[in-house]
Amino acid sequence: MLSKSLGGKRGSLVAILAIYIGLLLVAYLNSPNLGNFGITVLSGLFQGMLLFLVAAAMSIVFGLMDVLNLAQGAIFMIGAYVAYDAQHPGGVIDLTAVVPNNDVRFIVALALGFGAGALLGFILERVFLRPLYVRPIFQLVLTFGVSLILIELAQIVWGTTPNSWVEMFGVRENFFVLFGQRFSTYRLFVVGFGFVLIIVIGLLLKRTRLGIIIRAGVEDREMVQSLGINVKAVFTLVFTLGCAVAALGGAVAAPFLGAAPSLANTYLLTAIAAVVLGGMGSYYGTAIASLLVGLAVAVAQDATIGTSLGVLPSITPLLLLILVLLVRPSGLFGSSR
Amino acid sequence: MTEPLLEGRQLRKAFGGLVAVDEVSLQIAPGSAHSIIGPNGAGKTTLFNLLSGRYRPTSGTVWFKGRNITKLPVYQRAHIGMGRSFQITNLFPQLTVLENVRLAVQAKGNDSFRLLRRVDTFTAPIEKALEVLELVGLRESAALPASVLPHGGKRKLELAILLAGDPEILLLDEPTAGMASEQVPELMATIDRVRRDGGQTIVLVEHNMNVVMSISDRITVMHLGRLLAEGTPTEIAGNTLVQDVYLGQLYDLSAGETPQS
Amino acid sequence: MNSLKSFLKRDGWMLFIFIGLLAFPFIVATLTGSSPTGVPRGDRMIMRGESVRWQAVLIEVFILSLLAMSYNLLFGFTGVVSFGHALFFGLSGYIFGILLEYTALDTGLATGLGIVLGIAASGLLGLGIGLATLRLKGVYFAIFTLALAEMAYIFFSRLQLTKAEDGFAIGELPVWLDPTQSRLTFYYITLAVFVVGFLLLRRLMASPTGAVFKAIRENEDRAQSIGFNTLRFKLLSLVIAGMMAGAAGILQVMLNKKVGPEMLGLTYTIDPLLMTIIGGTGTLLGPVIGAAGLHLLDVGLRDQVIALGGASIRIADVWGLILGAIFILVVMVFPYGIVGTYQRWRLKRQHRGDPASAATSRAARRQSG
Amino acid sequence: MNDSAPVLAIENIHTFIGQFHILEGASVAVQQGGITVLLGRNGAGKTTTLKSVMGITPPSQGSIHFRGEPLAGKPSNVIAQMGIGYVPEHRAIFRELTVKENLQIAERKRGDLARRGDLIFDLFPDLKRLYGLPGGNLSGGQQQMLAMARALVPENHLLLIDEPSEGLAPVIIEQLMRAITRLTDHASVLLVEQNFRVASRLANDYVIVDEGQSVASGLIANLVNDDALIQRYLGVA
Repeated sequence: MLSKSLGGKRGSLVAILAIYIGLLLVAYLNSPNLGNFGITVLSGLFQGMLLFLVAAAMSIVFGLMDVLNLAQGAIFMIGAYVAYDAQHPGGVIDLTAVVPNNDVRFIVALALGFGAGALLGFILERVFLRPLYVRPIFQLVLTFGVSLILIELAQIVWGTTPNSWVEMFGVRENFFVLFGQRFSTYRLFVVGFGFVLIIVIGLLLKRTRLGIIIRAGVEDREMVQSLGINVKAVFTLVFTLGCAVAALGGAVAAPFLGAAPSLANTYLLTAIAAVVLGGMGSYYGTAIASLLVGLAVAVAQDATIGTSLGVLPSITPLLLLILVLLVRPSGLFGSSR
Repeated sequence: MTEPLLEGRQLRKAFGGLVAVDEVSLQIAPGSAHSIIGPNGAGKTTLFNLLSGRYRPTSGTVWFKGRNITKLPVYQRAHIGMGRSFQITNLFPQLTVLENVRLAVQAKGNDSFRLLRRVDTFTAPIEKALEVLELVGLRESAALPASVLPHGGKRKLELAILLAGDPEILLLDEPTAGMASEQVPELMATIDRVRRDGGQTIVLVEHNMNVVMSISDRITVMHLGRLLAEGTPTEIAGNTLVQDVYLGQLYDLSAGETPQS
Repeated sequence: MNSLKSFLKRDGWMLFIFIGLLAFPFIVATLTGSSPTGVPRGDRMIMRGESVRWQAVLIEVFILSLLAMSYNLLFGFTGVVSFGHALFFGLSGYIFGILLEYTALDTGLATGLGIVLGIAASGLLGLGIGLATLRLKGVYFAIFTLALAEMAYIFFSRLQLTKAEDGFAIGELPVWLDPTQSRLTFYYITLAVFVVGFLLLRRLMASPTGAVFKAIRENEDRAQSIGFNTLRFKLLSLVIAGMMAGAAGILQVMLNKKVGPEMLGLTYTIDPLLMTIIGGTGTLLGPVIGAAGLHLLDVGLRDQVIALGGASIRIADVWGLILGAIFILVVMVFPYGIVGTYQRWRLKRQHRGDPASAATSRAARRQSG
Repeated sequence: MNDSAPVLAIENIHTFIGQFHILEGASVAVQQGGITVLLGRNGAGKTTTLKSVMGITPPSQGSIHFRGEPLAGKPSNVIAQMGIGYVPEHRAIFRELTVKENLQIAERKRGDLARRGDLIFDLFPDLKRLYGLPGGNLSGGQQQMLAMARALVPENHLLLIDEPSEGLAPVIIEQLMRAITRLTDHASVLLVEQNFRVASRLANDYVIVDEGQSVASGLIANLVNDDALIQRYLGVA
């Protein structure tokens, strides 16, 4: 069933399972105890989930519209800034006075991040991308330019120095103890939230009319249009939702990563790595690849702590990307069409 | 029959589960004009692409002048004397008409890695290109970008690019496709003239029956991925089986048809 | 005699500009009453005064032009989109810098060796990338190069040996070459490299090889079917572009007397892309005009302050924003860039009045669409 | 001939695809409840005629009226919404979608599929059995049935069907022909068919398209006996 929804690429599935097991094995052997191992895995899943939020929409949008949205990382960054800003006294959209309850305010901040992403996505598609559907290379260049502008804007509005999360909302500071190690409740929450989202989006694609239209559109847009469906409107909707989810990812990540201009390019490249690994346009492929990249980074972080190889974790996704492209030019689950 | 110039042996091509060409063998005699016809979906374009090297056959072999060329890359086929045209006009649109043809001349020679000599000091390829343009009647348009030629002109340029490579065999994929009807005779006259002057062998996929009947020495008829009949234009015109296919006889299963999935 | 006349008619204006650039340091010196060689202090020269200041600006224009031209060879002439051009630029810069600072070689020898090795390494890198990946289709190739450049960036920003993020300074260059000592000489050297690079590229694009590059950009399938092994030509294009960008990187290191990971950063990929698109992709002069225009604009506006309502905005702070806006404007409104749009306009004017002109412009529109 | 206004009236259209001048003056009419077949050789412009109606390759000259309304300038989704179903050449079903999803996507109003389910399964009983399978797993004939069924999900007044018999075995063709005949209770049909025998059994009216122009039209019953016309435009010689 899973192999079918991945385009029947059984070999790739086996390969990816082997990589997963290998990674877990390395993590296990590297851990002094079970608790440490657990922390590495949780950290990997956490990072993988954040990645998924950026990569999933990128993959779907590419499959449906043939647009690789290079502004997706910048939108993630904007989401982080908006959520951060709403939580802090003296911010541009300071909500501390309006919503005094920390937890409620956090939820509102997430919603604001989501909304900001949606708005940006809507404008980007309607105003900028729509005239360029006939010139694909220029779309790539354009979203790249938009990414630049968003990064610059963020620096103008919020300054160039990275903001780390000063005042955590309640959950972040909670820990629970397992195998003698303290686990962050917030990370667990994000991982859970991510799994729910993977399933929700999956169901959306599988069950809803919009999902059917998206999957059909990936195959044959002209025919979808001939059935009476306004494909342009679907493009706008999908692109808007995609940007909204990426911004939500940024908002969710903010308590851990803070808000900084560098988030944009870091997450763009890592997400591209996940998208390509998963095979562009393959939703579950992207989900699996995102978690894989996250796990690989966490294992690399754990393995290189205190060594001179500190650079390894940050280049792990790129290494994976390059290796996969060399071996399989269209990704692990991509169609060779 | 003399040794065939181009030959397909038991060619078969499947796309996924769909068999587009099924065990077709075909011999093209040197100096002949050989047309491949058949109703839509008969597999004639696929057969053509197998012969020209665009597709690799699922099984079977392609032979040119007694040499097995099944696995020869496309760019090398040009060097051994095969030239193909495309159904959809396929030019270098921003380059001039002359440049389009000159490149094809150059491709045959050894000048392509002369990085620092100006192109216009290589006079021989330019003269050759102009000669070919004269032949197809495009000499006056030599300096225009290819993209501004009218459609008929583009098809002629397509032909000129082919001829510039000095091919022994011309594989023409629907040369009249999309042309306004009144331009067709002119192009066909050009093809015919070229062939008589240069003595090239021609393989033609075409749906315009007037063209096929007037230009061909031999005709191969495809139907449902298989070879249905082969013969001279007169034989084919009188062949009842072919008539039936073109007019759509409903066969019953016993008539040798296989259901296709 | 006759050929001289036709040369002057065709290229006279370029010669004119070249002479202008040769005289430039002295013209500025005369106009501002400053010295073209700087101010002597003891046995050293101090680079102070309008003339040397503007020499530095033009030196950067030459370097950026070289970089943009090499990008244009790939993107504009051969149709290969790379998002990792900074790789060539930065790698040769690092090789050059490391030879000067981390080896015990004599300064002159290290400089010469650095130039040769840096450029050779860029060429080899191009060859390697090409062999490994030119079979990748458009977007994938772009991503591959982006990932490679970013990896190099991260690697060098963490490498303690080369002072990680800060980069390292070049202590000593041969005095005659050192822009902090002999800026005028260095000005002429970069001008020479730039002019030679431009002429070589022009020659290349007028050669049979250049014709094949353009053919690949226009229609790679067809180029194959008329008999070109397009992979070999794409490799060649990548190697030449890599070497040119490598040369630009070395000049940049000489100018700033510093090597740092920023040379491998996205900026040096985006800038040449931007300059090429603004100037006109696939035109010889486009990248030069784009590079000169953007850099001069940057220099001219950097210190300006605009009062907007109550707030005052320093242009330098919003420079990236302005660049981005130009970027988007050009992509959406002038996809052919300055030179490309001009050429189209001239073509249209030439055809005005003859009946084919309508068809020409229609065809051109359709091409663009 | 039917006296009432035709469901579809194509008048003298010219259509370009890029610089290809495909249609050079084609006129076709489809009567209420009738089947009109477009005949002609490969490349004559039959498929382009259907695509011109659908707005996929809009004509640059001439007019197309559907139930009295002009279609000029409308995008294909709006044209479809007006009540035209399109069954393109090579089926164009969605291979990754199940049969059920292929039908669901064609719904224009909620419950269309439920309303038309009986009719569809009555015409194409096979589909019931294949309901959960991906379209790509179906045989050519089954895919053709699915493509036609898909056009039946919403209430269409006109169906454009392109070469339904292409590449199919005779038994399957027979089944399809029976289905098409019964379709006319629900919609008028404009059919492209190269198989003359199939065409002559199905259609009421014919239009012969040759080199982008409609060169002859009338009742199919008259054409069957007109050997000269058949030879001239449809035969091999």
